[in-house]
Amino acid sequence: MFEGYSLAELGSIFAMQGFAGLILFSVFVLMALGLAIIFGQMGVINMAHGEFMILGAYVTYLCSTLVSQHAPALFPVYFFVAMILAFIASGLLGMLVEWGMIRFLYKRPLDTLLATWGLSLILQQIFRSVFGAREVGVVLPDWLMGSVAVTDTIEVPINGLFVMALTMAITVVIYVVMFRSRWGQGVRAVMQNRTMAGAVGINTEKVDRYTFGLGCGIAGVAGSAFTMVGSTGPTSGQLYIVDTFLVVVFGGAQSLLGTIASAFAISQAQSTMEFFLSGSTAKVLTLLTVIVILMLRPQGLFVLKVRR
Amino acid sequence: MSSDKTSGGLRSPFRRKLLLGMAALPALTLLPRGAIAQALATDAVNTTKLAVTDSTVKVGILHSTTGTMAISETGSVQAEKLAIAQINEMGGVLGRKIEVIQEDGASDWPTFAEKARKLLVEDKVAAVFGCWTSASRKAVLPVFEQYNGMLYYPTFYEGLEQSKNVIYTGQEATQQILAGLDWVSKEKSAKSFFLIGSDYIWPRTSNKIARKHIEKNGQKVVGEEYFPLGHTQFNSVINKIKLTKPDVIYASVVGGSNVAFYKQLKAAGINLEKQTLMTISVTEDELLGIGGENIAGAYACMKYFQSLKNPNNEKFVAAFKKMWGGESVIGDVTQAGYLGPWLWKLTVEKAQSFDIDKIAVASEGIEFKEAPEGYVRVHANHHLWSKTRVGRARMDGQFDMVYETADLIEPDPFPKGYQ
Amino acid sequence: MKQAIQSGSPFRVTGEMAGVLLLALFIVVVLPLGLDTFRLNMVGKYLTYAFVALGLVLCWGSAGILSLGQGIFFGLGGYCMAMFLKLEASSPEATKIQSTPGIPDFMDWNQLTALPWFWEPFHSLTFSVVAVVAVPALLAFVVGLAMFKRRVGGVYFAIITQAFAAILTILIVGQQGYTGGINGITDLRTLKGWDIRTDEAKLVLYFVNAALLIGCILLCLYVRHSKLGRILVALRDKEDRVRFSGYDVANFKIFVFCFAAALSAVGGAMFTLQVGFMSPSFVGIVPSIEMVIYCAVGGRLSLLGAVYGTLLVNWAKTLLSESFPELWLFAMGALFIGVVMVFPNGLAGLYQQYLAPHVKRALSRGRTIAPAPASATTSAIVPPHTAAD
Amino acid sequence: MSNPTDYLLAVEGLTVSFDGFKAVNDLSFYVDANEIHVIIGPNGAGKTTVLDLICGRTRASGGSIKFRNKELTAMKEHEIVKAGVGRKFQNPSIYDDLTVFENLEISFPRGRSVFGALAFKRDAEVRDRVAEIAEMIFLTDHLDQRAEYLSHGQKQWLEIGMLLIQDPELLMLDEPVAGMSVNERKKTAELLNKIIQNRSVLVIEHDMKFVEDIAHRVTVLHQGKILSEGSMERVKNDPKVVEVYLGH
Repeated sequence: MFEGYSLAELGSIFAMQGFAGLILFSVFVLMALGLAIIFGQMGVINMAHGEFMILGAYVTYLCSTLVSQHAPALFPVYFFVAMILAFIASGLLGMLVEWGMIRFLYKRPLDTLLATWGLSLILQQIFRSVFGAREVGVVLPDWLMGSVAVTDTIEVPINGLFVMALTMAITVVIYVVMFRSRWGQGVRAVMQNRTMAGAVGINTEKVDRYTFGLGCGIAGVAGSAFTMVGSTGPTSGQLYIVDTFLVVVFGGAQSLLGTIASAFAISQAQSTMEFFLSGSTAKVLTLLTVIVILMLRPQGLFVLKVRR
Repeated sequence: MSSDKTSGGLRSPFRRKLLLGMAALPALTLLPRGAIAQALATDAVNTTKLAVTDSTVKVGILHSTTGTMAISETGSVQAEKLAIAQINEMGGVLGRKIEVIQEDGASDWPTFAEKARKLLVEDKVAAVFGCWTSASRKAVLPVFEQYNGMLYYPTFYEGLEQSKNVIYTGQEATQQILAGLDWVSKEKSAKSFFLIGSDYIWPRTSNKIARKHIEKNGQKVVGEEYFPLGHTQFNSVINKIKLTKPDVIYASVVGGSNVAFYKQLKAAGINLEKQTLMTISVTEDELLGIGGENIAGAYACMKYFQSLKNPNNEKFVAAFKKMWGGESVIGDVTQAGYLGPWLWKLTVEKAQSFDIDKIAVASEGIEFKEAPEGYVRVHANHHLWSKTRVGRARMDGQFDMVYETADLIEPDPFPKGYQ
Repeated sequence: MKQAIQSGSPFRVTGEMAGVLLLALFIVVVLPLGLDTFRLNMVGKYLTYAFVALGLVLCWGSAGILSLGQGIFFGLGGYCMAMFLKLEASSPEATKIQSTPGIPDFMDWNQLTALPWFWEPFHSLTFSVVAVVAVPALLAFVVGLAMFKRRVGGVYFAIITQAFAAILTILIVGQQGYTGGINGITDLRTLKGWDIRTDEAKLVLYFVNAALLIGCILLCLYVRHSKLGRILVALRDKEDRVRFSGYDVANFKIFVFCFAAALSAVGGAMFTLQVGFMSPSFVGIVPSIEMVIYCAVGGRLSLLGAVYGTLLVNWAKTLLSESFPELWLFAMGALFIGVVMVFPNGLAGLYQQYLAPHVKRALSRGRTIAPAPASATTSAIVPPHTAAD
Repeated sequence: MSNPTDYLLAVEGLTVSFDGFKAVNDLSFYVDANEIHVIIGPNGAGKTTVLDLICGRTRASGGSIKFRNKELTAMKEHEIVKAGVGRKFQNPSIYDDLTVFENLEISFPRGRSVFGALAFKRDAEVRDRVAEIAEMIFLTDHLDQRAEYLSHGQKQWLEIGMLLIQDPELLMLDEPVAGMSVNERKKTAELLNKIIQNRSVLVIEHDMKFVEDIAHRVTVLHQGKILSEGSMERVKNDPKVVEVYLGH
């Protein structure tokens, strides 16, 4: 496995692979955070999560095109505006979906799964009709391109660094919102005991709507960030959904920390295996490992033992 | 019977003019219907009950207009329709206007087979222009062989196939690959190659041929990697590329993965102006999605580029843009799609018959001098003799042709020594 | 009152049998008379999906276990059949232009010089037919054993089966030397010398398929009316109560999962025979979840509904994709949402609600004893809130 | 571990903790044959957890549960049931979508394996037994009715009936009269008195009147430990018990 590489080379391999793993980790975390909130906190299976991401990506694409045409001076910073708009667009759509569909389906998780799959099909076709079937690319500002050479053999792509920084920032914001703010307290109260939370004056319907919107909004930001590393097409969202769900389930649905830990484990495993095995084999092995571990520990990595 | 002989003796352009002129004569309308047909008796040119009347002939177009493949196949549909429109403008085939029945394969292989059967059994079309992926072709092939239809298949593909019922207007793998490899070895003094592709039959077979050729030339393959279709994380393999420092990255990544691959290459600091990358899977169509800034400098090995400088191509590009809009781009497969109806027309006229069996035989040696890619000729194995060209991707989404083979390359779908 | 119980609600049983008879009449007589060979062959293809839908009615409708990986079993059944047919089509004479004659063409392209060991037994038709059912059932058994014994259920089970579908697709596509890759196993010609591509063969296969389907429906009815069927419903409602009534719940779930897998596999094998090839595009996530919608549209609790649902959805798909291709995804999406939110019991539910009372009245007019009002038990409509909990 | 005992059920040193919180802590108690043993205690004392532990729903962190000298802690739920332990849940746990008859039939102790269930025949023995039990639980007239449409009290009876048809040696009832009307409660007490003949019963109950009526022995739990044990009379007068439970 290691033959043919010198020690120094192996060192750089592991450093760069570690970094590649970290980028993948960031990508997973971004994808999974929104889902962890929706699935973990609300118990809703949102199969259209990928499409909410792609909506964010398309918003970014629109911004990129508009800004480069009408305000080229602002181009270097358009990305931040695009992310905010992506959050708002996906979040609003999420709230609309919650209001029109999800709220009738609480307590029927398998049915939300089917209904949101239907939603994902509709969104895909809308994307196709509006933006065309062809994949669109987003032009990145120059400062996001290229890489930083740490040593002769170790180079770190800047957009990777940016995605990582963004991931960290979003994670911190979510942590503060969910665990430090009064609103987050309300959300957790509703999720733990709906009736009681209602009784003490929390508007549970509103909490549901905003929570779902928040989860979808984060998906939008994730989609926006993905335009830097991946492609945006009408069906791109579907590619992510299984991976994302496995990350969330593997982490233990109720725990944000678990989601992060599981994203880390899966991304490092996949990235390392990809280096030594072929891409397809790595993917199969990663998925299988996750499934086997889930069978041994169905509640996921991190979960509170509760009294039934 | 005698009239059949007469018309057979006429050279086709002359006959066409003659017929058009005759049709214009008001006196002729007084003649019984059979009188016109006598010139090209339908019974004679169509002995197998195809959908050919005295004035029309039906053909099928079978591509995906929905689903994941729709985007790739749209160009072929447009090119085929353009060719058919042009042929009709010139008077049709054996004096018969072409009527198109278009079916949607919906990116789903059984649907392709089902629709192929419909076209052949229900509509009895004289030819079908269609299919894009190998999988769809494999699915319809038994149908064409069973019901004796004729398929014009436009995509460059892995080879290893030959059928009486298919004309392959795109290149098979050795045509596309070998000349390009030789050029890059000579031009860039390349000694080592890194092969990377999507995980399915075409990239794997192509890379197999490439590897054999590379090793035969005494050069080295330093890596060969495949990723599932739709894969979007290439950082690991890019690290591997950086470590193995190949002279040439040889890429056959397709679809959505393409965008991610080139973006991440660029982000990882691999400058394609310095690092030689040769791809066999990026045409002008794909360039649009990848974005010129991400791939500029890469070499693509194809038989056609939209920027080719020759009168045929200029006419073709102008006509295409007139019909489908100035924004449209034309890739290798689109051009190959355009060849299909023309080759069929020429063959029908050579055979003086729509019968599939006759077309299959008459196809050998058919020459199409007005082809946008230049002169092409049909080989006995139903593939085309064609040149191989190398183009360099530009920022604006076009290619600059940097090399073309001097001669037409013989198609060799079952290459000895490469299997 | 007591009489009604002891005879096991006579109306329901005769009613259901009448339904099966009606369906059989529709498939075996009406459709072949009304459609040309081409369309009939398409219906034959749709009907192979109905096997999957039947399995889902038991697995998901009765027992509440939603599998999003039924395509795996459909595909495996189809592949087992395809392997046999491919070997027959790859006789040394037919493949003499290959570098290694006598092996399937795609193996030759991939430099395989000998038939892989797991292909060898597929020279035998008997083995292949057994494998069609046994291989998927065995896989379902292993997966079921691992999951249900560990009490993985509900949403988790759904997601994991979906991941399995993804894995299997990647494997089949990646191991193209052994599986035919993304193209699948194509160009299948004869079954024991009998050309399966002719119109007559297709007609015969259609009737074989129809007969098998009716047979499977009767089998499913038997399972449903057995105590096992009631236990499945019971464990969907109150799993713990079943467990504390002395049942090993996991075994029952494994059984129904394997049973559904075997049904899907039969459908897959018939698909291969009728369509003439098998490819990984039937194994993946999207076809698997589409198969769920066939069942949902028909009514997740109704075996007959599942067959009608499958026919209806596929017919609509063909119709729409022929005339309004862009609308198809909208229609499909709307179908998913509608079937969940507006009519969770599908066609069967609509029938029960609007038509059944009239039918019953018409039927009972000629009878001396009126059916007991509470006789519609297991086949009755389950209120939405319990249907998938 | 310990020596064979004459007790039907011997719980010794039973402990279970959830994330460090000891819901049941080193608990020991015994149930004799034909004894009606009631567990009382304030909310959160661990009463239901004890039943969960005995029937295998929750796994013990330590200690032993012996039923007729067979260790239950290592057995699976359905094996425990087959050994002769029946358990009724706090909320009526019946199958809403099945009829009363079918509810009872499923609990009939025959054909409990997969293939046994497939081959199961509804013969005279089954019908007679169901009829017998139905009469006992006052549901003879409801046999064909979907269980969903029963009243709350009737559902409780049905679940008791489902246990009875198994004929367990040890019957565990979690608050059998909770949420019942006065009339239903009276009938239930009557029913329980009938069914506790010839078997041991472990009951959790809050209703002191009811407990006094039936209990042979009472165990008072508090914070996972035994606070007091003995006859109702003794327990009632135990100052510790009065302080934590009965006082208010």
